[in-house]
Amino acid sequence: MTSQIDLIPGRLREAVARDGETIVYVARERLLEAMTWLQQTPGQEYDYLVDVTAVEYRDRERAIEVVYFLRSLSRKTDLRVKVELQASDELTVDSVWGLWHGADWLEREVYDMFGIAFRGHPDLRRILMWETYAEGFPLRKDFPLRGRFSRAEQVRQALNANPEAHYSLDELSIADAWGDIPDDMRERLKRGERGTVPE
Amino acid sequence: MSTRTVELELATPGMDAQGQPTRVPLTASDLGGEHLLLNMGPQHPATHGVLRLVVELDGETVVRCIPHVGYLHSGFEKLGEYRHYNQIVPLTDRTDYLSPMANNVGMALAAEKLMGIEITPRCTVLRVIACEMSRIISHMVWLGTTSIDLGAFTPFLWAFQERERIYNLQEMWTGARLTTSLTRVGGLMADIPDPFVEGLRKFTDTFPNTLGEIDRVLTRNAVWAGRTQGIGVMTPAEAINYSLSGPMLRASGVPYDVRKDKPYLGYDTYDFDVPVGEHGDVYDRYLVRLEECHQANRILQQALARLPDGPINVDDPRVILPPKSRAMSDMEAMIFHFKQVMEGVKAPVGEAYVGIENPKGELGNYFVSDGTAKPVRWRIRPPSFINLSALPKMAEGHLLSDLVAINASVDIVMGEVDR
Amino acid sequence: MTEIAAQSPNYLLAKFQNLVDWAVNSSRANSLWPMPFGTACCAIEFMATAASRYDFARFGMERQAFSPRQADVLICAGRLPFKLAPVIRRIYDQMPQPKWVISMGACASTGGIFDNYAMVQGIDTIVPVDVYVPGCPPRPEGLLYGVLLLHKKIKGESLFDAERRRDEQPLDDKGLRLSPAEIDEVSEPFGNSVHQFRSA
Amino acid sequence: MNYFTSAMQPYIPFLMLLGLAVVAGVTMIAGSHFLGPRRPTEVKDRPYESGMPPLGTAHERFSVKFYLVAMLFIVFDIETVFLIPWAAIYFGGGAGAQPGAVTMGFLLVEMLVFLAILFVGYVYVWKRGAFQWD
Repeated sequence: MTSQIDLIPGRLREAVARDGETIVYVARERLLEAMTWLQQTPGQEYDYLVDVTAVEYRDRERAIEVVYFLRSLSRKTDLRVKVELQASDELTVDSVWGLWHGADWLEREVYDMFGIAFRGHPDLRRILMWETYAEGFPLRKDFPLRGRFSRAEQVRQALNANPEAHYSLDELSIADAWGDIPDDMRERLKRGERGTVPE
Repeated sequence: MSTRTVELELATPGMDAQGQPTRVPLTASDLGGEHLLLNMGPQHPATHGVLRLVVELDGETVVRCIPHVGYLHSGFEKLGEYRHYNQIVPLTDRTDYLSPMANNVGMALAAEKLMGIEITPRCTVLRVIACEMSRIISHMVWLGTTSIDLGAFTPFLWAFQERERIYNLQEMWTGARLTTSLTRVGGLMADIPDPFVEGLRKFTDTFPNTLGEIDRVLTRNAVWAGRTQGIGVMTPAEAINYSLSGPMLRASGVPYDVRKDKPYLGYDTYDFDVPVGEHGDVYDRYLVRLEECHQANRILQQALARLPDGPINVDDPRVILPPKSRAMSDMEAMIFHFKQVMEGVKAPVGEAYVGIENPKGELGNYFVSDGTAKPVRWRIRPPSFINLSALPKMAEGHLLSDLVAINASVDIVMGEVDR
Repeated sequence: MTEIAAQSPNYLLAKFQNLVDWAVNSSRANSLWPMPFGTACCAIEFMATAASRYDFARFGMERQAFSPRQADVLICAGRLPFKLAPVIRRIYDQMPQPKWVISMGACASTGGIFDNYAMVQGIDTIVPVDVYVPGCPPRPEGLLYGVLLLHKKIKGESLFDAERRRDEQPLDDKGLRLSPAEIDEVSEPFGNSVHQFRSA
Repeated sequence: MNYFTSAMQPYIPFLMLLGLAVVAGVTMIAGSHFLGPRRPTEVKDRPYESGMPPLGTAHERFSVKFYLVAMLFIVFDIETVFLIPWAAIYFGGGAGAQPGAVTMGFLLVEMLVFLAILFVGYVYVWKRGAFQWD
């Protein structure tokens, strides 16, 4: 079936991983087109998205890769699609949420851990760290293992966040519609101080 | 009655490309009561760990369910980049702590595929035994806690009694009840002691009795069926689109099992069948998991029957520590011993992904290596995390007590969801 | 006669105080309602301790209180990330006095193997802890031994001695329980686990 | 006629039990109210919502069907309460009543009429669909 690979729109090159899977590198601009083609053309039918993740290498010039693991349940074959993003320019990719709803949380986690924004994602927020996390993106290689702030500062930030920092803007709008938001919280939200920790 | 609009000029994250609030809040009808925003929060007996569900309730009906995860995020993948391959094994059994041995096996298989190592036949069968034992104890915890959630306390004590018997076997084998750290790259930490085979055989003979009792108490129980049938339904197309895996996928009627479709550890040579549901509701997930316990028991009996003799570790000194006696006497063994302890096992440049059939679903381990002894990236494909992302779709429209049943049926373990 | 007798002038008053202390303390110790703040692997061992084989109901903990209003002892079973720190602090504040805290497991007591950006390095930087139970996870017998130690500690308290009475310990004005220097010093990696920070 | 042999005789043990119950209840509540340590803090008075700061109050208007179910329960529960003393007399062979004042047949018909009236109400409520929950 590899002969089909070069029909993928936006295909740059392909390789074979150590576990025998074929890897296809796709241009960033044509990713959504390639993914739609892979999911919907009769010969491909990659209807199952196994995983979405990102890889950053230790030497900085190598590009950050966003890796999509696809699987066709009917044909029982796997395919790994990679998009290379240079760390220098803007880290954004099209979201595949429209094709596979399973990508919703996976892309939010990649955004949370690597800072790669997914255009067209319905609700791109941090998912593992709290929404107003200020130390950066943990899985980047320049992020120290024990975090950027001192331990005391991390404890202080965690213990003294504003009550509305625990809620997403969706929930705040719901609570606001039913008139449940207290006035002091409303003032802070107006000033946009959701994430700031009072001294 | 105030129609629900966003009066605050709130920041944009909740907006989509066109600037519209993506999940447009509903318009409240006049007769209905006010909606209540409730936290089924991190500390809640029915959320199976520190999951937080912010639920918008109209009376008792769940109008919107917004899950918040990350309350147990422990940075496993970041830690993995600072550890040798054999040092990552203790990390793995703390991700999904309900089936620790299966995680150890999953990670070891991925590392061995990355390094191109063939393991010995005895080690293969022992790893199958470890995986199936983990499946049984994971389903037993699920059965116990879910029956407590829906009001039946006795199955919890029966299930935990069976778990204690498997804990005895795990403790006999690895010295730990829960944090087993069983595998090493290229083999296992230790061979099974003599009373292990006899203990496991006695377990597999008497385990179906407990399953039969639980089946008799729950399956045709009017309360249990009433609370679980037709609740949280996922159609096959939705299950595939939401990337569900494991019992969640099979209960919706998609007969996909990693052990059958992409066999590993010689699973294609075992005779077992894969239970598949039709309705995809909470009741079918219960039936699928119960049947899986029976099948796991069958596999254990077949594995015990074919357990070959021979070494458990591959005899490549660059990967497996030479025995202590030779390391002290023979110069070459000492050098290998020293290099392995100080520098760890080096992996060639490249990447490898192996997915195994974990009790929760397809657990994938993805290693990217740049030739050093510490991986560049260790990605765990978390089945519970992805299964949980379908919870809002399943829960909205049901009652609050059904949300408890649905959340229990997804069988999440927060260590794996939050990694 | 404990040292309280030496302080109070009147012999009979001392005997009465001892009697009241003994009655109150032993009743409190033998009916501790645990608030199982179970987060991770230790929660599974906590459940095994609650199940029929190890059964901590024998020590008076029959009824688990899932709301802080009826809880006596907060058992933090499992690691505590920073995202969960405000939750445990709030639950501890909302428990009525007298209340105690058992930190079950190495991760709750010291951050354990998770010396990274996401983990609180020991819950004593968040809430005052009475008994630390070592182990990863501690065996059910270990947790039971921790509970017995707590019983001994409770029996040593006194209603009439201001210093040994249970009073609220709110956060200080900077919003911390300990001074920043103390928290940094407590959270430092100890022993030779420092070389784990080389990434290649 | 001293007090103990008067008509009150059968009620004395009941009154003693009632008194004991009231005394026990009051002492426990008053004891914990006066002896218990009270250390209110600002966070402790806030409602407990699984460890999260709550948003909004729980005193919301909720739909009418909850009141409806409560009313129906009370009606049919009181019905069974009335059955109990009747059953004691009926199955005790008319022991409590004065001899000759009432025949067993009359007792039975009396209760059947009572049940029939309530059954009419039950059918009406059922057909109006008040038992339909959602």
